[in-house]
Amino acid sequence: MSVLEVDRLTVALPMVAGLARAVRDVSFRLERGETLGIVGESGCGKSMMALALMGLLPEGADLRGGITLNGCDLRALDEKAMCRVRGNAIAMVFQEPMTSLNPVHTIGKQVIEPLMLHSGLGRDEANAETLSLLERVGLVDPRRFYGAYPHQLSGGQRQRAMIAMALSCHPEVLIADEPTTALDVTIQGQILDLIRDVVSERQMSLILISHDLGVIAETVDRVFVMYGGAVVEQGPTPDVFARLAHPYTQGLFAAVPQVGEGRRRLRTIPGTVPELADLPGGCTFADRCSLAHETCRSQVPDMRSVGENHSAACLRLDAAMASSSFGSRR
Amino acid sequence: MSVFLAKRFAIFVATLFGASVVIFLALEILPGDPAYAILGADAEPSAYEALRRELGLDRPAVDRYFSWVGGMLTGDFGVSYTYSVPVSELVVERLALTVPLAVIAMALTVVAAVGLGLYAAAHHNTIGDWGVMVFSQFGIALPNFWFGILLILFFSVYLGWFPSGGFPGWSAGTWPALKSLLLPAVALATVQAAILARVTRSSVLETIREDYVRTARAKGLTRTATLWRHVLRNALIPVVTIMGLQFANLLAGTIVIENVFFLPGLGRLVFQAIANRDLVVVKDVVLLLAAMVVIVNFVVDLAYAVIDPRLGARDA
Amino acid sequence: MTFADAPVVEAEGLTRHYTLPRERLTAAPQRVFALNQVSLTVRAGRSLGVVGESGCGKSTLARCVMALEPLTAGTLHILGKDPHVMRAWTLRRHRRNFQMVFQDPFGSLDPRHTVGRIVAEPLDVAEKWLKPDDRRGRVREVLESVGLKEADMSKYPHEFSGGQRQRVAIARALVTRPALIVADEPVSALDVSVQAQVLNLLQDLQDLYGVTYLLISHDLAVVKYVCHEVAVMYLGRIVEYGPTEGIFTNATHPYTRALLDAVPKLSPSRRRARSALKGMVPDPTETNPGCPFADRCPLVESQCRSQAPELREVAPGHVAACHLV
Amino acid sequence: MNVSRRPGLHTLALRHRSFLLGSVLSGLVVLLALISLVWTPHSAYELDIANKLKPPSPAHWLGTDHFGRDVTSMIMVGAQNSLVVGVVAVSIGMAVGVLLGLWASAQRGWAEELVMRFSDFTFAFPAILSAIMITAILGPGAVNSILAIGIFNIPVFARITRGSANAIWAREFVLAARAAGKGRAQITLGHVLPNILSAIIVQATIFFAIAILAEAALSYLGLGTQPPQPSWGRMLNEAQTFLYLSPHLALFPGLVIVISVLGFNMLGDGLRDLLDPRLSRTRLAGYSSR
Repeated sequence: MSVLEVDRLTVALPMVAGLARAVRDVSFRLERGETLGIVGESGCGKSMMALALMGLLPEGADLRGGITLNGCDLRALDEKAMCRVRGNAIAMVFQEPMTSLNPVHTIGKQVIEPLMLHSGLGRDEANAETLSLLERVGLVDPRRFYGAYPHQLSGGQRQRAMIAMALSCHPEVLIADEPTTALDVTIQGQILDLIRDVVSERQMSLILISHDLGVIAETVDRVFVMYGGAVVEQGPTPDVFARLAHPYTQGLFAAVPQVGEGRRRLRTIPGTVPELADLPGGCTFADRCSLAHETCRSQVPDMRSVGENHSAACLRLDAAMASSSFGSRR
Repeated sequence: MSVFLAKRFAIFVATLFGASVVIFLALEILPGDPAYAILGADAEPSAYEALRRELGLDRPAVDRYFSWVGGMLTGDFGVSYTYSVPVSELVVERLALTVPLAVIAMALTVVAAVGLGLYAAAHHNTIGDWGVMVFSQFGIALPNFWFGILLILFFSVYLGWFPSGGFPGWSAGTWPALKSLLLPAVALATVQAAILARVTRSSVLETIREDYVRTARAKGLTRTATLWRHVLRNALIPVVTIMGLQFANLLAGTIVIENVFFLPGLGRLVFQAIANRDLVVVKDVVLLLAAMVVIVNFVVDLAYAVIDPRLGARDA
Repeated sequence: MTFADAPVVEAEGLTRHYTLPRERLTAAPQRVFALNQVSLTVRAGRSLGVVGESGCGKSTLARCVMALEPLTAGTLHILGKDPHVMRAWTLRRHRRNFQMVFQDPFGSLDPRHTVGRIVAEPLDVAEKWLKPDDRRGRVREVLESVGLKEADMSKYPHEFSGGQRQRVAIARALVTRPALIVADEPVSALDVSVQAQVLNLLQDLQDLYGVTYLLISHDLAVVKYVCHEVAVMYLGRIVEYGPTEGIFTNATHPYTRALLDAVPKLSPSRRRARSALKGMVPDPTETNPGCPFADRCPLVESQCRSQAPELREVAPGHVAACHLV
Repeated sequence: MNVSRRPGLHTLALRHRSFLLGSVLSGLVVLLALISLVWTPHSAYELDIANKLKPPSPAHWLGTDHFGRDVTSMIMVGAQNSLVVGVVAVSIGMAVGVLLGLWASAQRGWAEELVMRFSDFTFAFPAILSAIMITAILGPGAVNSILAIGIFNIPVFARITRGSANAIWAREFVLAARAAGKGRAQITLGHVLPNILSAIIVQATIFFAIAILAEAALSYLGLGTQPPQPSWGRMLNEAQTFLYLSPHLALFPGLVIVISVLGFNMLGDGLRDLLDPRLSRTRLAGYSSR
């Protein structure tokens, strides 16, 4: 049985400009030990999806669809029961380690909190466990970090503390929302390695959310590409990067400046990311797509298979695949 | 941290010094001189000279300033011109009323405001929240002296539960004394609590939006637990600032309220002194009130150091 | 614009210290070496990229070159004149020759001004005498060259997306026809698909007007697309400096190599062995005698801790500060 | 954003309850004062001892006081007094305070320290305390109470201005203006002031309400407006003597104070919401996806 099953998840948020359809009809299954990456640009709905899984959507949000964790329907749980799941069976690491830690509490106090809440350990055991967690995430000399306040730590150290907090109750699913975006490149590598190591060590499932194709490519087994609140392409990471199917994925890939090449022009996607409150009808990417036909503007594309477990939501998949000049670039 | 405290202490001392200089200049130099002010324009020159000597006005101003401040520091406040008793005696007697009044009012303010503010924030966008906001809108618009009059009208004139004014003194027993302070304290506290409740509510609502609150919820803390453990302390930081400012308003308010309820406190004293042109008393009491305000603000700074561990780093 | 190959920027030993407020009464105040003996030259029509992690001093360098911040030591010449020794009003006139593009397209445009007024701002100082019509013409011309329309002049910044706002910021920098544009992280706040549009625009403008760039970025790949030369900074110093090709194909300094290695590649390869750097960037407050990178360097030797390496030539025009090359 | 369809300011204003109610209430008070300039039901000054302490009646809508003066007329004329004190005191506070705040923020360093210490220092003297000092020297009076309230307002405005101005000085568009060659004064006028103006306007309405309260308190204490000029605070003082006989005297002046202060406060709150640029943001605060 899958650890996490998400069935036609849809999130709508009321905004000044109208109803924002932040997540539309997203379905997937996550197996034990599997790592899933969700990639997309700002405003594609990827963070809202993470918050929906945690049951932490902002007030007024409308959530539809099913979320099943280990056979347990999370949508049916009341708030109190959901609190026992959060931080326990499903845990999350956030983007901004600067602001995601409470400035007036010590690191130790914040890491021990989920343990005291869920594990049933006594104060002393929880303390010992906290110290070993801090050590595990690479905060050498854990006693010093236990008593330190967040402002005394560097960005990387804070993110390590966040990871310790998320790991404390041995969650089955770890959600990491842009865990390295706020960090320097050389620190980013350390944090990604740490996440990867603890995930495989503890046989957890991972959902990694990032805007960075490179981070996704290097970290996860399976990748979802989101655009305008919907998944436009999904498949095993090697397959997706070997055969980019959706025109958006192709464009995104081409637009990323890469280290290995000389000074040249980048391929660009014209236009800008659409507002979730004002999505075009039909294919949401049609306005920016060079292959778009009339039908693309009126008809919502379904997911079509392009390979084993690899599919894309595009009405002009054949043309897209044929015109693709990427994929085998390296 | 130590730098922060040292800096605040230096400011505290400097403010006190500045306040004393301003009061001295305003009351001893500007009007000409106190003897002139006491006797008025058409006094006999000989009486004027005599009074000047009696008040020590023939000495240089700097001398007089330092002996005044030095005296205040050692408890010698000079002698009242109208009462012919040491001002310190008058002041101590009056402080026994004004300080308890201000403290009771402040306590009522804080309890009511933080309670209501938290309640409103926790029940954001509900009837309860709306009720608190309406109460606070009206409370802020309420002149405290008018509210005092209304309280007298209702609880003293109509119901007869409380005395309509006056103070029996602590010697008459704690309960009768407290009883006559209760309505004035409520009159003072209502307005301040209305303001503070609003500040608390908006501060809590602001803090609830912080990322670390989301982190706390992601750990599995319930809304209420998050509120107590993660929101409250952070939200209190701006609330404490306002509390400090409010204490100043409360002290100023006691001057008014003591007049409403005919309470023999510092406020009444300073009024009678102005009416009697007793500038020695005015000078001492005004400095005392200003000093109390400054001391409270210094205490607020100390409270920061307790609440916010970032202080040392932020100030650096 | 100017005769080819003439240096637009010449910087010699730029140094900038800050004194931190004391943390304790007993301790001496600490000094931060945000910029330490930085020398560089950018020739007309070329672009120099400055890369490094947060706190390496690259933004301080940008602000010092723009004379928005004073230097502690060193000399700087822009078109042969040193803005740091000029009188205030001469400097204001000189500023038309060097303009700046900032990182945050949401913060660098005054929300209460129209785009027309924002773009014209540098003209208020540099060409006060301009007639309103000419001024409008100049703004229109420059807006068109960055891909915006004349009609956009009367709009406010909040009516534009991030990428369009950054175009407005670039138009503002271009309006005085400067020889040099200093761009501090011009694309790091933008989405990937929009980032490419802006990078291409920067290149086109260089081809069109021969403008010189000093481009500051934390992203090696970005720098590489736009720049002819690259300087890598660490803890306020330049550790490697040379032609783009040389730096990317033949990185010499261990820090540059680690930086290149750390960038995630677009190929799915689990368990890629990175030459992961240990530890984190230390505070630039400490001034030890050795190499600033010694604490994190995988190749560190004893002399690295006792003696600071000088920049030495490793290939024509390519220098690196490491004892081990 | 291209698509942020924010409704126009007037539409939002019409929808904003607090703003609407606030404008109606404060408009009412201003109207009262304006009408009283040309017409009052009776004279506010004429004594009519025969008709003293009358409860509300068709002849005297709100009754008469202990001298037989018409309370309605006194309240109307008293509105002039409150509004004038409010306008002058807030203007003094704003003119000096905003200038000081802008200067402190543009200069930083010692100038800022000076202004901040000055305002720290004046906070030790709440309006009532400084009014007591001023009356002790110069005697009671309307002008002196305006002065006391105005002086008390200076540091408040200086602080608010400096705080918001500092936030603007830290923004990148100011750095951009400096890079374009603009001087401190130009930046202060061109960028800082326009961006903090709404915050200052909001504070001005709120301090207007506070000034009305302070004036009432001073008049109540006998330090402010002197008889026979009617003022709300003084009317309450006189009413207190006759509390047992004619409680209505204590009711109406208090009510108008509450109404006018409520009006200006709500107007300020409404303005704050309407002028807040955050309102135009399309995304929900605290949740951005990158």
